[in-house]
Amino acid sequence: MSEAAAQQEAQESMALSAPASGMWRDAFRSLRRRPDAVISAVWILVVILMAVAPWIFTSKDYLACDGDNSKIKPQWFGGEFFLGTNNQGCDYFAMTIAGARPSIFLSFMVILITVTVGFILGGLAGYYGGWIDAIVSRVVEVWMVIPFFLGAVLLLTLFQDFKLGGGQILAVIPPTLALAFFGWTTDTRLVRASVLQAKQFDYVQAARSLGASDRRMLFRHILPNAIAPVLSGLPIAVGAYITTEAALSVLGLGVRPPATSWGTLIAEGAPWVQGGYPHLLIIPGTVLLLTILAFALLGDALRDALDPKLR
Amino acid sequence: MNEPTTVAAGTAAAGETVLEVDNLVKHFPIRAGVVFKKKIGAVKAVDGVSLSLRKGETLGVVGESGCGKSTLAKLLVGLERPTSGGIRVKGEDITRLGRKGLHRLRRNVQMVFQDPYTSLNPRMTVGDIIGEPFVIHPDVVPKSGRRKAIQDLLDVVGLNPDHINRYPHQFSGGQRQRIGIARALALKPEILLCDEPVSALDVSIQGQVINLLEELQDELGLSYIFIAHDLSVVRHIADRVAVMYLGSVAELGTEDEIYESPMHPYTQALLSAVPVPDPKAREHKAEIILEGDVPSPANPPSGCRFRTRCFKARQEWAKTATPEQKDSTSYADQVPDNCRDEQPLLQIRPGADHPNACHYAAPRDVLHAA
Amino acid sequence: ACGGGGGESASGDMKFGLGAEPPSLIPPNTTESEGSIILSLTYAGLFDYNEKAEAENLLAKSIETKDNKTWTIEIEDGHKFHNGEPVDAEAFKRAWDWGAYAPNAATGSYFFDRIKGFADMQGKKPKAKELAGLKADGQTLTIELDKPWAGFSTMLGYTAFLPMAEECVKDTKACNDKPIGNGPMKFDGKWKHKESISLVKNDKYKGPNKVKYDKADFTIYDGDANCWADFESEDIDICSPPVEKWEGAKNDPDLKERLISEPSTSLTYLGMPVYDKAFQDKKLRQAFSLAIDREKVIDIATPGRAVPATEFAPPSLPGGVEGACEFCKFDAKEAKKLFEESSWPKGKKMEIWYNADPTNKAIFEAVGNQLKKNLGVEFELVVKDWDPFLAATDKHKAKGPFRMGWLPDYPLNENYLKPIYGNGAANNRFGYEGKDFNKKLAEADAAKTLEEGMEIYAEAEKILAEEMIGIPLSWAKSSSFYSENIDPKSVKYFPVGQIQYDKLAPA
Amino acid sequence: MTTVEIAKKDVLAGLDPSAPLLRVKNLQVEFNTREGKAKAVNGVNFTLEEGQTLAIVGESGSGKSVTSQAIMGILDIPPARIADGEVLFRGVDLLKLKAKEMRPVRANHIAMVFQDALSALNPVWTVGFQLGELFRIHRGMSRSDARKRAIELLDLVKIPAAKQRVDEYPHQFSGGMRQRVMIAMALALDPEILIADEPTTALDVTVQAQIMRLLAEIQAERQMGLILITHDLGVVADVADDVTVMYAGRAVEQATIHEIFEKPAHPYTKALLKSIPRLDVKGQRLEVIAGLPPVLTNIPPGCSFAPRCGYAQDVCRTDDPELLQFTGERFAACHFSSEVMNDE
Amino acid sequence: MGRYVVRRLLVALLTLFLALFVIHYATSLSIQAGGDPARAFFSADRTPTESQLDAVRTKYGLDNPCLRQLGNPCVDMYVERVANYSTGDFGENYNQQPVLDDLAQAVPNTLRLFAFMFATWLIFGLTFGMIAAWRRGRPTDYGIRFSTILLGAIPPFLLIITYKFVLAAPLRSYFGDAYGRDSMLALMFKPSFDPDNPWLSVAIPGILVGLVGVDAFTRLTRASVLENLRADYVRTAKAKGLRTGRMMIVHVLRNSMIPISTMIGVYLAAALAGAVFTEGIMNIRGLGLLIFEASREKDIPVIMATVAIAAIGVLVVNLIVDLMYAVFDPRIRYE
Ligand SMILES: Nc1ncnc2c1ncn2[C@@H]1O[C@H](COP(=O)(O)OP(=O)(O)OP(=O)(O)O)[C@@H](O)[C@H]1O
Ligand SMILES: Nc1ncnc2c1ncn2[C@@H]1O[C@H](COP(=O)(O)OP(=O)(O)OP(=O)(O)O)[C@@H](O)[C@H]1O
Ligand SMILES: [Mg+2]
Ligand SMILES: [Mg+2]
Repeated sequence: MSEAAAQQEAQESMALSAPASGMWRDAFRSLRRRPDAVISAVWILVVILMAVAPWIFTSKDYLACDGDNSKIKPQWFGGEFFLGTNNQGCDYFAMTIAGARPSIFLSFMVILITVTVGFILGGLAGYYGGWIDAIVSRVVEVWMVIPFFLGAVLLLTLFQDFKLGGGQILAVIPPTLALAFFGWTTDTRLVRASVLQAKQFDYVQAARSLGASDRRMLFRHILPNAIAPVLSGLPIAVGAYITTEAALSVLGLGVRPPATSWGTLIAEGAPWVQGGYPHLLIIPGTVLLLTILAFALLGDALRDALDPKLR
Repeated sequence: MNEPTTVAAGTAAAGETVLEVDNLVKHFPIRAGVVFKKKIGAVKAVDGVSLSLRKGETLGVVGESGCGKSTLAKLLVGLERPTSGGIRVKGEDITRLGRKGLHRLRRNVQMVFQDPYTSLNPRMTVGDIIGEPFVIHPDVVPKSGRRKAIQDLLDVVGLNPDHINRYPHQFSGGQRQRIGIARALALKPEILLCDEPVSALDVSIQGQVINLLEELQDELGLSYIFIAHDLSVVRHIADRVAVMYLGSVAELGTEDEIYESPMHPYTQALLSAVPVPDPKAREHKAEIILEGDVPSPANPPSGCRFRTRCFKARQEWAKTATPEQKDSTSYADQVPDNCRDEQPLLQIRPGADHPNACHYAAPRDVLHAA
Repeated sequence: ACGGGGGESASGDMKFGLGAEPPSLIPPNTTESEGSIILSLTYAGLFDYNEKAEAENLLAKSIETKDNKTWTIEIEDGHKFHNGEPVDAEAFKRAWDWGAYAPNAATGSYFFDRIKGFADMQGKKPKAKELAGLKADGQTLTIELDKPWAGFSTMLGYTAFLPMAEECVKDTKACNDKPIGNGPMKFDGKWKHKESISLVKNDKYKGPNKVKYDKADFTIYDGDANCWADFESEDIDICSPPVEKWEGAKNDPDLKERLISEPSTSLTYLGMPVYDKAFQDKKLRQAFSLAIDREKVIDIATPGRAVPATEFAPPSLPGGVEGACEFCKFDAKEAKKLFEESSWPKGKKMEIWYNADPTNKAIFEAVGNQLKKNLGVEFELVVKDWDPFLAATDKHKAKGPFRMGWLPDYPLNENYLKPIYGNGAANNRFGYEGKDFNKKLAEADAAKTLEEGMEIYAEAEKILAEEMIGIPLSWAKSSSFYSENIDPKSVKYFPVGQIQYDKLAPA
Repeated sequence: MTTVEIAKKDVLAGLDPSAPLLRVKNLQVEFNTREGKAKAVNGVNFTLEEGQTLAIVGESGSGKSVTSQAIMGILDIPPARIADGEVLFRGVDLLKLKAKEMRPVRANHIAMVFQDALSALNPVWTVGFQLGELFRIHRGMSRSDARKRAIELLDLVKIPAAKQRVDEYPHQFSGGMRQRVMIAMALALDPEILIADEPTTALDVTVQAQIMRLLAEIQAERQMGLILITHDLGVVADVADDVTVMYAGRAVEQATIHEIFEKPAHPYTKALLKSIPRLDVKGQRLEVIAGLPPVLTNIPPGCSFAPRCGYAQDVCRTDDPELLQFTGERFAACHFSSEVMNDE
Repeated sequence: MGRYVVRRLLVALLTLFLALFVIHYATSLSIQAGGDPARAFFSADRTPTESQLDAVRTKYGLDNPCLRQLGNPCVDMYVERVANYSTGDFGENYNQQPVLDDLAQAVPNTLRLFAFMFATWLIFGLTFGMIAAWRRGRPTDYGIRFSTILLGAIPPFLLIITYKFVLAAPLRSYFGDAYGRDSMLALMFKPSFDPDNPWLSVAIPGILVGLVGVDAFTRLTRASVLENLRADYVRTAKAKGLRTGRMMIVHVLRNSMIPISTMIGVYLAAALAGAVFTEGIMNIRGLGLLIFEASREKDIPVIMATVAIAAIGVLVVNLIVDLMYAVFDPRIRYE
């Protein structure tokens, strides 16, 4: 290489050495600059912390309930019961904190399952086409005509007997499975479409012309394309699944007692609004609303950040 | 009419034949149906192409959009399987190769893609991109030597070897195309297929890539098939040129033959249509303006594929047509019968030493016409 | 004023709510309260229960028996079905035959199982189509039982024993959609399934319990308390508030005047799985019972809708003795003592089973919390849907105390003892085999008169109170508010906990 | 064929017939981007007269399209902002017009043909609708009259069977025909100025020749001023009268077509000419312009081309040369124009 | 086109059969694993005799031995059911009413509810979405975006519960006093469904649930309109000197409808989800409540028929949506 060329090359890269970062760093940087995203992220962290380590927030056991303390209104900092108690006399602050775990666990688990299934089935169907695609597409179609929530309700009522245990996590597994059972189609379709699109990209053709194996093609070149669209939809999905669990709880199909979730708290608290104890609805309702809002805002911000056209 | 002679014409480059294409056909089925997809037709993307490539030679392939250039390239690197016909790389027929064989083939035949923006995975570093061939063919370079090999390749294509960890978006179009070339060179192929490697680049950058390709050919003795729709670029780089029209070769000859004495009316029209960056050329260039567009390869015209747009055919027809015929015949039918019924073969015809596929071939210097 | 406001016949129209769609309105096939409400208005049976839960003659002129085995009933003449058919002995016989005939799968068929010939009508291909023990002759109905039983006549006020018109038996489907009753009201058009039932006064009705209003519209809800919003907007005339609204409604100066609240005979209790070794210690069961503050549980879970149960059979029913269960009072100290003496392993978690229902959840959560607080037992609630719950308890699969309830089939203390705790009784889901208890029951069954029997049954209850196989929790209390359209004096309750709709009068 | 009369309204007051048809003075356009202000157009000057074909050439990103859009007043503001300059149409500064006044200027006086005809035509409306829309909006014609005019226009741009094709959708046309439709649309209201932004880049050479001939014919016939934006020097050489060369948002050279090709006065023009392979000359080694154009958000002081320029001296890195007239009608923005011209 | 529709319908039929089989298998499995619902016919805590249980089983077709074999797909039952469906016989529910009657009652109610939901989505979603896209990056955009997100974050059942228990009765009383109890406004705020005024009494719940969905619809419209605002043909329209209003409506809206209409099928499924608790809470006798109650009671004939109807609904809507593309987008032709 001639010296002139080297010099020129050095110049060129000087001009180009703009931000030396990948798509993620870029996205992250643009997220950091949005106050709504930052606030949302902080709240989500708090909620995740509630789910993982509730004892940080309160030392009280949400299951230690004394009928003598029934229906105390929030005492704030003035009494033993910060957010009051419910009619069983359970500390409502502790319950609200405890409700985070099933709600968060459920939505995260459902997403984990649906996304995994989506990537596997959507990836295989899109990449190989042929009969795999035919089968997957047909099954997706069949699943799509059974309305998601209706399907979950049906499954949960039909298989109510299926119970793993009463813990905050075990209790939420049946609704998790039911939602996942009907929720995987969206991700599968999304991934399949992304894969079909990615197959046409020149760099995928280039890898193929190098003789790359199917696995390499899929995992290095094709599936990463599906990550962005799937990922940017996730925060909204988290919110949606939390709501769905809550809706199932309204129907008595959510987590089972003694475990409690925000959905359960809302379902049980709602009728008390007019009964003179609105805090029983307002507190879990607000926490749920804030969380969904945070996820939705973060999702919006993330989508903007991942979309180069909107930068 | 003359005896058909063999196709392997051309005098420019010497050396052994490294690639031979024999009557290559690729039809893409057109399917329709909701439950069961039925084949209802075929896009005749490549329809009987025969070519050969010698060691160290550059074969240019030109033609309008959709005439099957890219399909031909994909067939040659094994990205598509031919419908029929043979491709021999150094005497070995690759159309019947299995997985293993294809894997081996990749080492010998590599490809440079058209668009440097889309042909590099944006999520991989330059090192990963250029090193990928080594991962796929682990026996080429031992693991320990890979970094060095990648840096050598970067050096060869004129990029800074220290930029191994950068991402494609940090490079300009020309630099990206160099990365693409480096990747193609990694396996030390003898044949490089370049599918419009400079079309997406600005004129001022085109030169860099063309020069690089020429240098590499001199240094490494590569053979190129260089696909382009820009006839100027092809003239610049190619030793021989194949002019394609609707899936088949209309004319094949050395660069001189094609540009200085084109035989096929299509070649002539093509050449005359290329604007020459010289205002003085305005006066002495022959103007042949074709009517209409290239027909669909799914439903190509009978006989000579070019007949629907051919000025020559119309001239020939006019010689014999009566005035009433002239009035009553539609434009598309104003062609001699043999053009309509008989597909002209690619063969050497009177008037030139290189093969063409026209019943009424006649030389005409369109570039220097007075 | 009238709730509907817009109706043209302003006075005398009633708007009621039904908590659920009745599964059926064919008398022998109707065993739940919603259907019974409609049947109580559209049909008239042999007997009716008065406020003391005693059977009073309605269509029956007389009932006689010599041996408590063969009963002869004279039916009043001149009553007609809505379609004009006479209400004779045959009308009762055909209804009961229909109910007892197994292929008809009537849910009330068990009511007839003491009548001779019942067994022959069971199975897939029953040997007989009619009850051998039934004989109809004009207005005289003769019933022969398998075994003598003094309490038989007390059952006869129940819905299952209503008569059916011939037309109804011939086409039960049509009769279900538009029942052909013989009661004070009749259907106005067809039953609008899952929507509403409209009844109009049957002017030809000759019985004593004529209704004082012209029309009754029943809106069918999905859930007991779902009528409350409509009650508040004055679209419904009678409704029980949901738990959450109880406190507010009770203290509402406007509403509290219009409350009727009376305990009923519907028992909620906690069954102890004595088939399980862990629960075979009597002291443990007694400790459990003593540790439950029933008042508190009711305050939390069912305020205004229950009273503590301190006996096995309701004192309001014949034979019932108030406070018969001495371990049913709340005594945390004594409970703790007994518990410590018992065999319960320290730290063992106890399951409490109940069938899915928001009220049940509240009750048993409160019960569990009491046990936890007073005895330190860790508990876990196990909730099942109705049929899996029943299936599990039927088969002794419940791994802990479970929720049970009981509605009497006939007003007699025996009905709370033998069918539940008796040896081999169908509802004995506890694995309880009480020798003394069963001996007492047998003794009582053989008593000459009902009164005599009742006392011996009460002795058997004493044995139960010691064993604590079931832990009585509460008697349901029916509490409803009614609108200004209803005359307060006319609002009365059946002892079984149902408004006496036929007695209501417009204000 | 029936011709529907169109009464051309004088849509713009204050026009001075003696002033040049179009004069762009020191046009500057900025974009707000994440990295800061991008000076996409940084001082563009040129004049266009009736019947003149002015070619604007320059590499990708040099600001050709932004210039043309600024003239048309169709830039998205924000993110764009016209920082300075005048666009004088017969003496009226279009940049000072209100949106309402500017609207009728488009299509009536100045019309535009875009590069990619497929995306420039709305896929969901028929070609006839989109052509007729102009007459209906600007001339208040009825639907059927407008359709008749649309057919005439399709005939004008030599689309066969115009009567049938007027009711077809853009996707049913081939690339060349779509571009003809675009041209027809631009010509519809008989504008004085036609701006063609890379009208043939997406087309094959044979089709390009058809389109270029059509444009040339129509322009000659109507004596329009034509601004032809392209990066293909071949096309320029074929049709243009004058050429403006743009580099990094600036016009760096302006001359007649012959002068530019014979004796370029700016090193960038010169290098550009040398870097293109030629069809009529057998290949020699191509010259290469080293380096890259500057990043528009961060234009270094001095001449933007200096880092890539063989003639660059210290002065080039400090002083930005202005576009100066030095011989006759020739303008160049280079400190060393004469050296460049005289060098071989 | 006609042939396309016929072929699509055939595929839809196949999909329907498969979907029904999935449900059939799920219900069979649940019986095989958890016991049949015969026991639940006997209310109160009273154990029926085996004979009584058998009688019920026979009556409701639960006596098929395959329902005792875990994992057996009970194909014969499925085939029989589907064969009956093809003759229009949907069987009887566990109250011995024709399932067809249930459906005849439920479908119109649900459709009424949907009508309000969809109207709310369309009216608010399209308007907000277009305004937000047009005013992109300005306060109006952020305002719309934030308020719709906020609205979307409210769990719909929360809205319905609050409405029914807190707002409805006072509003009804208020309007009843003002305009009479049978005035339109007063009837509209009836706390639960009124079969005599089916349209009025589903209006408010429909709008409320619809409002929650406005979020996604606005987002979609905004994205779609934005995409089109960037399109080259909008630039062409500007260059043609079109007014903004005409440009938005003629050149942006129709193009934006293409992706929007794609989502309608998806929204329908979401709407059905909303129907379950809306109908449950508001006592609306629609498909949602029907399937919820039926699954509680393991009322298989009803479950199957309801799913079949819902599935047919989804399939038909998807077909209509596909055909609608062709209306919005002439590039699409179905042969
Ligand atoms: N996978 C495919 N399936 C169906 N048709 C195809 C496929 N690939 C290419 N074709 C068709 O084959 C014809 C030739 O395509 P090809 O890409 O080879 O043309 P090309 O000469 O490279 O054109 P361009 O200059 O536009 O790149 C075109 O009509 C194209 O539509
Ligand atoms: N909306 C925008 N926001 C930010 N920068 C823009 C925008 N539009 C154009 N630019 C920048 O303005 C500069 C000039 O763009 P322009 O489109 O005029 O180039 P051009 O000369 O037409 O190039 P090409 O030959 O590629 O069409 C480019 O650097 C471009 O990135
Ligand atoms: Mg190609
Ligand atoms: Mg441009």
